[in-house]
Amino acid sequence: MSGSGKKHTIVLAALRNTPLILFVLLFVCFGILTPDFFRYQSIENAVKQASYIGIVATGMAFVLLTGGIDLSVGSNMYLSTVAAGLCIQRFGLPGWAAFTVCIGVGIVFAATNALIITRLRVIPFIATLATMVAGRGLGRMLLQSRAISYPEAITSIGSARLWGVPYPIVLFAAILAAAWIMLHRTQWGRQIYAVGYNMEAARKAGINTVRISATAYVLCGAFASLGGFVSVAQLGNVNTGFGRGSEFDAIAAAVLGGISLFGGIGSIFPGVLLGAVMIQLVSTGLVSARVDLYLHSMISATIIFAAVAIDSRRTILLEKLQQRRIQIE
Amino acid sequence: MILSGELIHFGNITKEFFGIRALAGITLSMPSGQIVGLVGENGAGKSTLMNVLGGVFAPDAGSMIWQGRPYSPEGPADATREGIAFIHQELNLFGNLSIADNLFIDGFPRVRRLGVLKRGTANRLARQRLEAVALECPVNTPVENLTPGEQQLVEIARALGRNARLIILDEPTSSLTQNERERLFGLMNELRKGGCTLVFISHNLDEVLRMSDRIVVMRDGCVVSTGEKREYTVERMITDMVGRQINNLYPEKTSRASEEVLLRVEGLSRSGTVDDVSFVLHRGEILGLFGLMGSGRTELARILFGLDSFSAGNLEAIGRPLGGHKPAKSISRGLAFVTENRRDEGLLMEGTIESNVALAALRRRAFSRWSVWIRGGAIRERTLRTAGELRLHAADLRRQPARNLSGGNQQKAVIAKWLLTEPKILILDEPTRGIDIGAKYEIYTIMNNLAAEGAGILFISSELEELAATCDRILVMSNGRIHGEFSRGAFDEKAILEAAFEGLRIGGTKR
Amino acid sequence: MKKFRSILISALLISAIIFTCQCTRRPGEKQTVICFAFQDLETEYWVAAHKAITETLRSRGIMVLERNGHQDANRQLEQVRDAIAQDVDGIIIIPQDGESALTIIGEANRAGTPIAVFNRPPANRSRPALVVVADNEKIAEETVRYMVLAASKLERKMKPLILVGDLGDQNAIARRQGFYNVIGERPEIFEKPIEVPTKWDPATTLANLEAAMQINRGVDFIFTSSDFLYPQIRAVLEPLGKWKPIGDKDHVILGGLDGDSTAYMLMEQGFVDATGVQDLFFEAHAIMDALLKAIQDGQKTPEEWIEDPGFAITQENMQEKREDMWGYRVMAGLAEAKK
Amino acid sequence: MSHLRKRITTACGWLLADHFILVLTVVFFLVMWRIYPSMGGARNLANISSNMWPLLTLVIGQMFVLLVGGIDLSQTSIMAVTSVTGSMIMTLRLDPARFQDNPLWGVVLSESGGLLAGHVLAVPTAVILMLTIGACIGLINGLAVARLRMPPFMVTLVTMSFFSGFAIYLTRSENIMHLPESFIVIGRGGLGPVPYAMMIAFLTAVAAWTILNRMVLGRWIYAVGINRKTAVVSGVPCAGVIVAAYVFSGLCATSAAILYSARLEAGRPTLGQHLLLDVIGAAVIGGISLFGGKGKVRWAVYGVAFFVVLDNSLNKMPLNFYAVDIIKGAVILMAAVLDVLRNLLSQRSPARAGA
Repeated sequence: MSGSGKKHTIVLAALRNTPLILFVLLFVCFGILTPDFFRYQSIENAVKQASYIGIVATGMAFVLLTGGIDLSVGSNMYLSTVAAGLCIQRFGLPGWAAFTVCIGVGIVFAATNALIITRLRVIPFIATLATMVAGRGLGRMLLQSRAISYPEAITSIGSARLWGVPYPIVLFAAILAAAWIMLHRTQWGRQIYAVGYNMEAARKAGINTVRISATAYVLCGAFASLGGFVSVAQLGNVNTGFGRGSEFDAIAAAVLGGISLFGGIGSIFPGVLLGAVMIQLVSTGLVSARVDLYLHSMISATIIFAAVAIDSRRTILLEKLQQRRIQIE
Repeated sequence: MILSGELIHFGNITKEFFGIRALAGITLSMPSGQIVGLVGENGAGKSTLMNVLGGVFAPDAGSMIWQGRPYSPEGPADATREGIAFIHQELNLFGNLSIADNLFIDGFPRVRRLGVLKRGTANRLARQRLEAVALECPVNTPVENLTPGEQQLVEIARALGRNARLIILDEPTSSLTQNERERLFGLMNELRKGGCTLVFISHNLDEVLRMSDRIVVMRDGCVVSTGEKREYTVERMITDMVGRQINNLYPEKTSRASEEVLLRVEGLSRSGTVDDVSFVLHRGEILGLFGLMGSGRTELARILFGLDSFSAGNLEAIGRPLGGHKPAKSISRGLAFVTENRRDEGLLMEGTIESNVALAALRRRAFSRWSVWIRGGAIRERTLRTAGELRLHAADLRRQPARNLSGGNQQKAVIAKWLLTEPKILILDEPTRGIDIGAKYEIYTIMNNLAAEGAGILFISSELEELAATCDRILVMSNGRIHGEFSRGAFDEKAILEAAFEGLRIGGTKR
Repeated sequence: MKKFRSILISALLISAIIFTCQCTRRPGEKQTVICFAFQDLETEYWVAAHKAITETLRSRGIMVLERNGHQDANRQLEQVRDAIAQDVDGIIIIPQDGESALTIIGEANRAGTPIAVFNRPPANRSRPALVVVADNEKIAEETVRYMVLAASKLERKMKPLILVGDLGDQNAIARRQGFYNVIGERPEIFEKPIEVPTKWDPATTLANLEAAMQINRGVDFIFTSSDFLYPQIRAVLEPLGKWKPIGDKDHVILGGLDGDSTAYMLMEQGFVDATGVQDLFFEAHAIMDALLKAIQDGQKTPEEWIEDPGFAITQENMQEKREDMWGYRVMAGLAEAKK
Repeated sequence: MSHLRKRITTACGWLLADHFILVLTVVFFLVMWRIYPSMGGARNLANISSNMWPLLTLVIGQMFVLLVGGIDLSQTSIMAVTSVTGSMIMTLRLDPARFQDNPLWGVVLSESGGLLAGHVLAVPTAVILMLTIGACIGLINGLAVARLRMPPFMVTLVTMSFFSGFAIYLTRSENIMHLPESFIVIGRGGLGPVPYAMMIAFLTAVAAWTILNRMVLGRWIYAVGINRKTAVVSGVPCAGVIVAAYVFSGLCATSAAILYSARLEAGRPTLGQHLLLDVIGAAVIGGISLFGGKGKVRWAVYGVAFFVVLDNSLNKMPLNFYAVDIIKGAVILMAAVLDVLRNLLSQRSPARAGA
């Protein structure tokens, strides 16, 4: 019995941290394709570009852990950055004031999500699909076919550095740390995992499941608007397509990082960090390897498919192992 | 400070579900520092009353007095705050979290201002609580790796942690091994000495008699009788519960095993669960398979039916070999499998009763042309007939969802599902678990009739009394191996139990 | 009782919504109605075009039904068909691409509603419509030819890079083709061009351009398929110390297409060498006048192809050409049309 | 008096149970007709009908996947790939300037059009090829969900981005024109008053209804959707059923592609990119549950009717473009809230519990 036991523990350990193994695999094969891929500069670039998706994916992870989903992060990013841009243009607000407006609008948008999902009891997929469409329309109404570009003060943050490390990475690291502490070191975080694992048991255990899910959605919205602000700080302007498709990137990053769509399983660090950087790595790696433009989306889709396939093999194996030990119904 | 008077008093509590009166005016009081045995058939209202007490439901009428003060909880959180802990049959634990997290999930020791939890103090308190329930496990093991017994102790530890004055145990022993039961009973006695009141709900009447100080018997939503332990015996409890004299719990055994072999199993094994199992099932025979939790009975059944594969040995059903097969093939060869858990693997709760009953037999020529086009009429007629035979009471078979049926009727629906496949070999895994005495009697009768008509029945159970009364032969299984075979007339309860424990003592390894 | 009340609430909810639509009824009877179905407002060019067309039409007392096709040809076809069913007097479309333009023109011809196509020509001339078109390939060639001229002065091997637009958009493909035609003529100066996908999305542009620049340090010749990406080019070149005005040894020869206000500002500051300009206001006014004339004359299927030559505005001809550049006029807040 | 009230509540019960969305659509259409007379015009009704049939086939296909508890985001990319491959076979003329650097130039595509350009069997073979490709992509989705046990949301999300990229790669983002007249007539023509599109949609609906109500596969689909474990124990070939659902969804997506391509008279690599919202929105408004096990063909028809009438009326109003998005989001939300209300009511009265 112990012989096969050892074999299983190795396989289990390997499957437990698939995100890390995949990350290393990708990193090596892209490195071989383009020799100077390994320089510190290109790694720093990959993480910098992945930071805005990473921040949004961290917010998305909260919602996925409670077993829900949030398709409206893209529109949230768009609406909050447009609102902040308008405040700068019209009222000449300084940088940090625009930042607070951006986060404020993000939280209000997310609060409507939370209200619809917890109070009106509409299922998350549909509620956030509706707010995605409505939010994008609202943003366009504010925009009124005016171009929004951010002033120097903010765009300089995008490329500025703090102790030699670009601002976006610093912010991303701070967000990851905050999220990790909230999830592992606060009661609210433990209750997020509990609600995600079994909502009914959580309710019976006396957890205020409504408040927990609501705060998860609000945080997801706040992080989405923060991610939006970081992205605009790098880009310099907001056009009508800003944020479209970010919801799928964020979900892909979280799932690549090992967070299960069914709730209760997965970690922020190193999970979401690896997931976000992996997605960015694939697209920039393909460009630097001068691969034909038309093949890019097909290759990145295949890599994500492989990652998710490995992850689901892991759940099947865990299930089989679990089955043998516990015999109750 | 233990209040010598009443701990909890129910005044005329009534509760109605979908027009059925679950609680019809209950007036009852429980003193502190005692174990109260609460017994009654399924649907008698035991769980509903406890759910009202535990704040899961609000009563339609009536009032409760807790420690002298009026008490009406909105939700489970209020009940917990008042010191009432409810330990459900399906435990309320979070597999993905550690033991310490589960213990403090709704009340972590925290740094006042920041709300950040003090991990150190949490682990220390958790260790203390585990010692109180004599569970030696590292505090950060995820709960999904614990055995059911250990999980139950964690649940009790959590209740104690909130200095619970009243602990409700709903069917606590149904999934425990024998020594885990002894450990639980010891803990219950200690809690009682410490002044706690325990409500012990169980179908195992011997255990209730052994442990409780007072007994409360409920039937059809009201309290039929209550009193000290010494006024009660198992027979009286049954009479009160069922309300009519059951001279015998088990119907007269009519069928006799013939020589013809229906199922032959030789050297069947699968790593880690079943090891070199061999037996034979004859036509018309009811073969009992006794074993405690964790002995591999359910795994054996799943392998026979094709749900799991097996690494060695061979299988023969009605003369033809069977191997590497899927449930669909087993059904076509005449096997049927009533699973242990009817809610998860037995029924489509949201589906209608008729769609449930017809589900397994759709491919048969009687119910579909070339197993593609459904014969609606034939299905409707046969479902009506079988439901009548099994005395399955339902308002409207065609539109009523299965979730609206009582426990006993749900089990009959599952059996009806398998009867439609005209099975020759029936595997029944704990068919009478969690249903009332009346429904049990009817299920034993059905088994007898099927055996009489020439089917072979493999009856898996952890209640020896039930097997002794209905089976021709009993195989005893433990630790994945068959340790003994006893035929009718030579049933010696002590020897069977010893065989059941043998695997555990020698094996000793806790898988 | 609770059930009955909730049914009442939902009934009220529906009637409230229907009532709000009530107040958007059509005002006076005899007012010409034109449906303006555009593809999306992805870049500053389209935003300016949308503004020019809607405001001038409304200033002439014409009711405009705006329809955003969200880059979906099928949705645009449905919108135009619904407009035709509403007996609009005329249709102006900015089609998703040449092929769907042809189908939509077919619909308008069958219904006898005059139709005008702005900026993206139908695939062929088989169906009658008013069309104003700029030849993206020719304008791109003209711009890149000037850039090549500037490059040949440096007498060294150039490492060109092109920011390619969304692969599903014909204009982007035409501009890419124009770029390759000119670069192909001078293989002795130019190494193999590096292609960077943008999908018309600034975030993708930034990420991919930064990666490409990391790998190919010596890139000194960049053509962008649209001027709205200049902020991203600056965000990448500045940290590498390559964001230098013309004349500086590290100057990267920059060129693009569209001719929006950012392009003009950067040309003034000497960062951008040349940019191809589609004369937006000329195109907008030409198409509107043609359509209104066709409506007055009651023509059912007018046919006219108006050619917008467009031009490349370069460092040399900047002074005299800037009046024609719509980006400059928007920035300087001048009256939209020259005349 | 109580007799009257009782009759009203039962009427509401009946209304709210199954036909609510149909009633809502009819009421909405009548009100709109009063405001905008052109709504009821023959041409507008033709528009509504021509928009409805392709969307209906898509929603019916999506319903099969929703019934087994999954979701199919890749329907739009199946439409793109099949529309492109079908056109490549059928097209009569190709402009070499745009197609030389196409990977299939000389192999499948040439100066004189596609492989079977002008051949009498060109259209039928092309349609068959399209259906097979649609079925194959459905098969890939089904096997990944059933065999590899991957979450349906991720599987179809990835196949969506893969195959839409593939469609653009095949054509180097060029649309394929000059389709034979016999193909284009499918989108516009009809037998007398009944347009071909309506016939195709009607056939799909009848096929779906027969499978779900008259065939063993239908019972199995409901079983897998409601509780997969019980289905496995009851001998239901769950993997096979799930794969069948995804293959059926692929076939429906292909028939929608045929209708849309015929209507647009071209094979488009970016066909139906933004249709996903309409398909999911219509399915939910119809009352099809996203958790599996609950859905009827009738509900799909009502959901699509509501959505198409809504779109059509929004196109009538002189709203500025952003208002349309806001209203559409609000209406989807309102429909979802009413759906929650409807479930609450049907839960409360046990007799009315749906299948």
